[in-house]
Amino acid sequence: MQPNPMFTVLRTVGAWALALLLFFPLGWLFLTSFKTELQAIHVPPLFIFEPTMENFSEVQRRSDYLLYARNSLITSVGSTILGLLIAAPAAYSMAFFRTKKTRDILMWMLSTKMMPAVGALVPIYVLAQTAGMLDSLPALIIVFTLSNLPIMVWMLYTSYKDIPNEILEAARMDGASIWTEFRHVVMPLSVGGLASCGLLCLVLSWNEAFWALNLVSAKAGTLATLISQYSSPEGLFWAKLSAASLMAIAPIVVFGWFSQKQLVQGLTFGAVK
Amino acid sequence: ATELVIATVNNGHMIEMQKLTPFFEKANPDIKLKWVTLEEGTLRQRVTTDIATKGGQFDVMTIGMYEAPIWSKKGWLLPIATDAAYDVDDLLPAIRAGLSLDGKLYASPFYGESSMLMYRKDLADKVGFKMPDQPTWTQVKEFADKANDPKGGVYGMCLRGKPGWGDNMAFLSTLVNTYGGQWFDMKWQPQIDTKPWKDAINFYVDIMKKDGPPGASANSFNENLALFNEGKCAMWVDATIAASFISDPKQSKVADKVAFAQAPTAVTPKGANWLWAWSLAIPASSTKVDAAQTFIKWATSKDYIKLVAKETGWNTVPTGTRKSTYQTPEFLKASKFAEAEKKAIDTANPNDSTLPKSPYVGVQYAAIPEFQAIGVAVGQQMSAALSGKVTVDEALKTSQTAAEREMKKGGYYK
Amino acid sequence: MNRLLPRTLMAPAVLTLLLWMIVPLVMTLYFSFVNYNLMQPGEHPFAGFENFHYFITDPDFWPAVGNTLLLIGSVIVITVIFGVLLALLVNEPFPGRGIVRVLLISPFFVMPTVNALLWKHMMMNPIYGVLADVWRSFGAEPIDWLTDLPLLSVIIMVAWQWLPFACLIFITSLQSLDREQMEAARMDGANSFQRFFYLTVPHLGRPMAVVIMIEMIFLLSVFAEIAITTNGGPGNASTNLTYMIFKQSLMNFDVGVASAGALFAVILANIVAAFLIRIIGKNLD
Amino acid sequence: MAYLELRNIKKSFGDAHIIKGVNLEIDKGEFIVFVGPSGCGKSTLLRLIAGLEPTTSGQLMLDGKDITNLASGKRDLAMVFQSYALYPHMSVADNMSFALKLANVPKDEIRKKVDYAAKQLNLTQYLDRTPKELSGGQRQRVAIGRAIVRAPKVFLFDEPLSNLDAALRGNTRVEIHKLHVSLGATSIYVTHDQVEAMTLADRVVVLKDGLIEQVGTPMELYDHPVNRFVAQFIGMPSMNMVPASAIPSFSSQTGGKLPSDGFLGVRPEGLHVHPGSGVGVPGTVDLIEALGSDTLIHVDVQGIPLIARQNERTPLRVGDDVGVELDPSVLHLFNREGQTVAA
Amino acid sequence: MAYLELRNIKKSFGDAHIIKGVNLEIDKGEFIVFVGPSGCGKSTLLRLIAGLEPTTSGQLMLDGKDITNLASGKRDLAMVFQSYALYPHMSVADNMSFALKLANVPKDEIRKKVDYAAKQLNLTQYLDRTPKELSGGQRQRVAIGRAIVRAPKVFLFDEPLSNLDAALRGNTRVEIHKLHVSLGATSIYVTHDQVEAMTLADRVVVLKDGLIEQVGTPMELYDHPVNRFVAQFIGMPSMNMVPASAIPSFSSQTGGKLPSDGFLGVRPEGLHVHPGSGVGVPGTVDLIEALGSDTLIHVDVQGIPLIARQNERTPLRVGDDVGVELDPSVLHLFNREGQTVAA
Ligand SMILES: Nc1ncnc2c1ncn2[C@@H]1O[C@H](COP(=O)(O)OP(=O)(O)OP(=O)(O)O)[C@@H](O)[C@H]1O
Ligand SMILES: Nc1ncnc2c1ncn2[C@@H]1O[C@H](COP(=O)(O)OP(=O)(O)OP(=O)(O)O)[C@@H](O)[C@H]1O
Ligand SMILES: [Mg+2]
Ligand SMILES: [Mg+2]
Repeated sequence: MQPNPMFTVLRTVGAWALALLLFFPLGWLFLTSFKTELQAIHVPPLFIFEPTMENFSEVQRRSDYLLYARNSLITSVGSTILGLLIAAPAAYSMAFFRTKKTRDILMWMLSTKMMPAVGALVPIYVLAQTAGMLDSLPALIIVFTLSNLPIMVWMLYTSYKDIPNEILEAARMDGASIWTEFRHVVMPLSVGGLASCGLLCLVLSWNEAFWALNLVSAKAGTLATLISQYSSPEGLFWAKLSAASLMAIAPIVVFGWFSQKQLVQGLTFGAVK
Repeated sequence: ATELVIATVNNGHMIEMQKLTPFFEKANPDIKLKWVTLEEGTLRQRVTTDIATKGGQFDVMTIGMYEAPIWSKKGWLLPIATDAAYDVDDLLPAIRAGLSLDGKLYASPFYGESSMLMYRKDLADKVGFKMPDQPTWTQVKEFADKANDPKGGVYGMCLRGKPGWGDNMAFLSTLVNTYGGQWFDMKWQPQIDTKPWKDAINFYVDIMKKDGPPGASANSFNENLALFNEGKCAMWVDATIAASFISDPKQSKVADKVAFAQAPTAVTPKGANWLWAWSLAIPASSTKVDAAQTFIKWATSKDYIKLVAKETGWNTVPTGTRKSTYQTPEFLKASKFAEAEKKAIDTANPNDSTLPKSPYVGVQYAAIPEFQAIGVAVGQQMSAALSGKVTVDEALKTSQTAAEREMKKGGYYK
Repeated sequence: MNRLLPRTLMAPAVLTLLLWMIVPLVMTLYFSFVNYNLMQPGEHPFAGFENFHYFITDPDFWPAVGNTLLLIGSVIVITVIFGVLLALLVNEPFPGRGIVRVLLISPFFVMPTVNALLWKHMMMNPIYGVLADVWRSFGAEPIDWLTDLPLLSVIIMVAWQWLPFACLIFITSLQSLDREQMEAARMDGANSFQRFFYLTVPHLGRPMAVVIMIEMIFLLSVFAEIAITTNGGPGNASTNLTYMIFKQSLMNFDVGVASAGALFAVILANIVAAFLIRIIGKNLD
Repeated sequence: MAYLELRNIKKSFGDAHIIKGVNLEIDKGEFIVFVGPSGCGKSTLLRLIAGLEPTTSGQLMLDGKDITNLASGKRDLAMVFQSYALYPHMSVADNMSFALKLANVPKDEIRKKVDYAAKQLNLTQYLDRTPKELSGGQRQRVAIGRAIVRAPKVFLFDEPLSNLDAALRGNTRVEIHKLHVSLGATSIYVTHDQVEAMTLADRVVVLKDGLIEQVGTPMELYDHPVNRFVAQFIGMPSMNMVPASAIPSFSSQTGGKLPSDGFLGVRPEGLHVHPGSGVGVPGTVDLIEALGSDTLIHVDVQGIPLIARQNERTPLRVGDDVGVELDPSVLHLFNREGQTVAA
Repeated sequence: MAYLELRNIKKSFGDAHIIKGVNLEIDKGEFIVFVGPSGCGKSTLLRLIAGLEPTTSGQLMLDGKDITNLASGKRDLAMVFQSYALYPHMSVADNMSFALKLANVPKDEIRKKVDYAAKQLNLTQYLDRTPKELSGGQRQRVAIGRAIVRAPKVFLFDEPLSNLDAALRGNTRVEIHKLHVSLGATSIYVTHDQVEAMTLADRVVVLKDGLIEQVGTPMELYDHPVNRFVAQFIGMPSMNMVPASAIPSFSSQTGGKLPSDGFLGVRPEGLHVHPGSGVGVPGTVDLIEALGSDTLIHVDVQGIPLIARQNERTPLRVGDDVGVELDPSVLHLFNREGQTVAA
């Protein structure tokens, strides 16, 4: 392509402007979390002010942030690992032992994801209670895993399908058992897909709020439930809410920034041919 | 040690209590407190789901005056075992009545509130308006019209508009009450399409259209509080608890300019102001009853109030529960709204809040299980009417139908 | 290869998902035929089709169906169109491309709850929101977003969250666009617009299918954004099916009607799924 | 007894009968090449032998053992795939040693074998690279190396050179030949490249539609094709085929053995083109392809396009009138069904 | 005056000078073939002509007009890409008519042109298919058809046949030749296939490292290469190259013109192999490749590997002792720098 310098300038300006525009709400959240409550609702909105750490210390004083963060970490990592363990073999089997029903099964799996969680709340609540798993991390891990499973299977399936069949056949001729083949050939070849599938699952689990809010109370609360402590109490709360929100999303957003490349590479769902 | 899981709403007094946990745990070394603090709507969902499915996640629940009578009647709550030190007779009678069944207290009030009118003395002076101690809505409107100055960033009247039975319907119920209306007649027929409702809602929509802030149909307590604190409201009718916020200079730009009056009236003073108490209760399924009793007694005792006073000052104590609080000179000195608040609470009567006789308990709600659905549906319609999406008549008609549907579904009549 | 092996491998996923779907479904089915209000437990008299009747005749029902489809449709349209444009914009190198991409992708990592709170309070509030200030600075009357344009407001929030996702998929896909094809078109005399419409857009067919599919799945159950900002109102202007079911089950505590609603949602989901398989699924092999 | 024996092998995919009954005996050390038009089942047959597909019926015997139902990894065969199918995440050394590792061969023995193979294939300095750091030809050699280290009973090759460019293809072909000779290995090789088939094979198997048409040494097939199909398939450019009635003066040179509804086949080098119209059958030049060492002359003789090959340069130009002569000693006669008729 | 003229064309990518100054004049109707080793800049040069890359310096003249800075679409050239670069979502007909549609040619005229091209290329029955429903050879033809319908001033081909298999490559090559003749079009064709270059070209341009080594007709290049590079690059198998001092009895046959540190080049057909060690220089047979019509004999003569080509079958076998003789009339002499020395 002829790189017209004028064009590059336009592109640069446009892209930066749009990116800043789209990022603005988050930037604003960041700013607000350093304001006092009165500054937060100031009209017109304040861009320049003397920052205060008050909100963060208040959040830290009121809630055991580390406990929530730990729970978030455990549940999202746990459900990611569990999900990969279940999804990988299924996707492998779908990709390499295709039958006519494979696509139907895949679509059926995806359709289970379409049922609104609210509709199943009472049944699931009762089940969890019967199993004595209310307010426990395993319960959340299981629920997160199950609700992410369809997407994970699909993602892995598409990334496995990119592996040429001949390589597997070569392995088979080399005398590889199904496990060796999976462990030494399929897995290493799909690390990209596996990683980005894991990352996506991690993000989704981290941000899951409905089940986290409804199935746990004191011990297993995740950061998503932390927000509920700060949203609309009686009295001014915007700055504190911003601080709590920021603390809740910062780990995953920063994590997302760093793993962006990896995530993007596998986030194709077979869309790239 | 016994671990108590306590579900509370994320309001200031509760958060203060949470911070005072060490005092309780030091006094009761064998009890540990675990807090689950949730925003009001979520709390209600969680607590209801849990108690109804016997989930047993919570040992102590924070509930309101709406739930208390219904749940205690169902046997879902254990009575509070009061002792002499607790001095149950010290509780404000209206509050105590609302939380008791057959003379037994089923939930201990942690803090209570009514509603009242808050206004800007400076603006009233400016336009030459003299606020009576209990104004009528006509008077209030007159002041609102005069004070309204959107260009100058001041709106005549701030009222709740966000849909929800605990949001806009809490206020609107009192407005309907004072216009002589009610939710149900003695045959449990919804009365929403009657004249008092029409008058009340038309008045509400009129005044808000003319003198209200933009976005009023999304405003509830906090949004209005923010507006008022920013100096954007000349008047505001809402929970008495607001008084402590707007007169706190740390939060409010107009702390020194506010004044208080009783909730405005129209046809009748009956039910013009609501009554609410956030209370602590023990679900029947709890396995740690003794510890829970100990905790509740501590949290709602006179001593607790004194503890808060000692720790953070008398202007921050939970109010609206005990007569003794209002007899404490330090308290009266610290909060200039104490008197108005007590008067408002005293005049509210959940058992007799409407002009015609009603079969239900509750000022700003009807304490029947079906009410939540009705309140939510009607609230939606009222907020739609406020935003101009539908006319008042349509909104009321739809609401009436919705209410009839729910009542029919609830089996009140065929 | 014998057939046992693939089935064994698939079994955990299929069985757990089956359980995850069937058990609640059966319970939901049961609840939908009884009178079950959480506020009146204990007695569950058989209710026949009453719950379904109540759900469908609820005046909110049809608007909710309409809003659901409108929400899904517009978010998909917005994210696809702007996603493609953004992807095109950042596909070629320019100074700071890495940072721009990081900024663009950020909203995707934000919890829906935070997203909603953020927009409701800090962006769209008609008095002290940032948007109001922007409007005022142009001398215009600030828009009361959540009241006057409730559904649009929700659409904006949701689209903001999903735009990065669409954009990312398009970026990846653009990188696989055959360079020689583009050059062939250049030699055929196609200008940039013609190349875009005749080559780029058709090339993005597959990723579009993927984006539509995934967004459909997630948007069917948009809920936090509505519950936090508009409460489905004013009136029912921004109520979708999920929120309506939420209202029934967690605000009215009417499990019976909520279950009936959930079954409707399942039916809707399956209609959508069937539609997807027809139109899009084929595109995915 | 044959080393590898295919006994009436059949294979169907659903309703499609791809291999319709193949019998073949291969001796130890032989280099067998499968050729045939695209889709005739060459790869399928190879994959059946490899055990990558189960046979529908028939029997496979290797070294006296029935391997029909043995798992692929247990058959002691090695395959070189068209796309090489190298493990992209492993180094060259690991690629070559993978099978041995799986077979639990001791580490130092693996090393020895890999080193030996690498040396033979000139890969020693690349042992630590991954496949994507190699050129096409090097990858090819790794794929072969992977087969060699296993010292399998039979090597299978499926168009191993088709992804290489012409020059490299030529070199690698020669290398494979030398390797085969030096290892004395039994090999089956699928290709559709004439030259490869001719130069590499001990025996060529010509397949068509899932059946064997002819088996024989390259020169047997070249000189004595059993039918028209084989005759035209082997040799490049392919044999000129003239219907018996089309050019009577040609047909008359067959000594009457050509059936009147049959065909006369003559290889390009069996045709001689003379300038002017003095000698032979008159025709016109259609196209001249000068290849340096020899020249292809496309001539149109009474509407029949013929190709002649000669070893000298030609002064002819397109459109020239020429006379075409036949070398009667290398004629092939076919009946209507295409079967060869003894000349 | 030349139809297409390249005047001192240079091209750098950043610091990398890829095309280092190319001058070339192409006449109307000529078929020019670019050959050269991989990476020498053939494609780059073609892309410069096509306008797909801007030139760094130099001038391009087409039909008397300076097109150096003209947009690619306006140059009136058509290109056939190695990967065909067909528009995958358009039918064959749409692929072919795309350029005309963009140029607002009337519908029925487009139809006529497409139909004509399709008929010429035997594509009529596939006009409604999309590219992925076609075989490789058909796709190839569509790519050519796409170029034809535009009736461009110059056709550009970048290794158009390299993705086809051998047989198809042969056929398509002939078709392209005929097409070129029938259209009388000016063409530039990039390949690294010997045979294509030899048979198609009016003139061959040999490139190396971004510079032209030699331009000439195929036979000129074959018979009179200007240097060792061209000599070995043209011809298949390539010319045997013997250092002057390696086989004295060969060097002595050059009449003393061979510099003592130079090289003696002899094409495979210039070597004669005789059984036994009676005649010529003694050597041993390394490998025999019988191609049917001719035979390649790889011989080792005093450690130098030589390839001889002969038109007869050979009774020789690997390991046999032979005598190798030189045909003194076709020798090529090169000095130490590889420049040709007049024989
Ligand atoms: N798994 C399969 N399912 C159905 N049909 C198949 C399968 N594998 C191959 N075939 C069919 O079997 C026939 C022979 O295929 P095969 O790959 O053996 O041909 P081939 O001779 O190797 O051709 P080529 O020279 O093009 O590689 C083809 O018609 C092909 O479509
Ligand atoms: N866009 C580019 N940027 C940098 N270098 C390039 C670019 N395009 C080509 N080159 C370099 O220019 C040189 C010549 O490339 P070109 O594609 O012209 O070779 P070629 O002769 O066509 O080779 P081949 O026969 O392999 O196709 C190569 O070294 C290549 O790496
Ligand atoms: Mg094949
Ligand atoms: Mg090239």
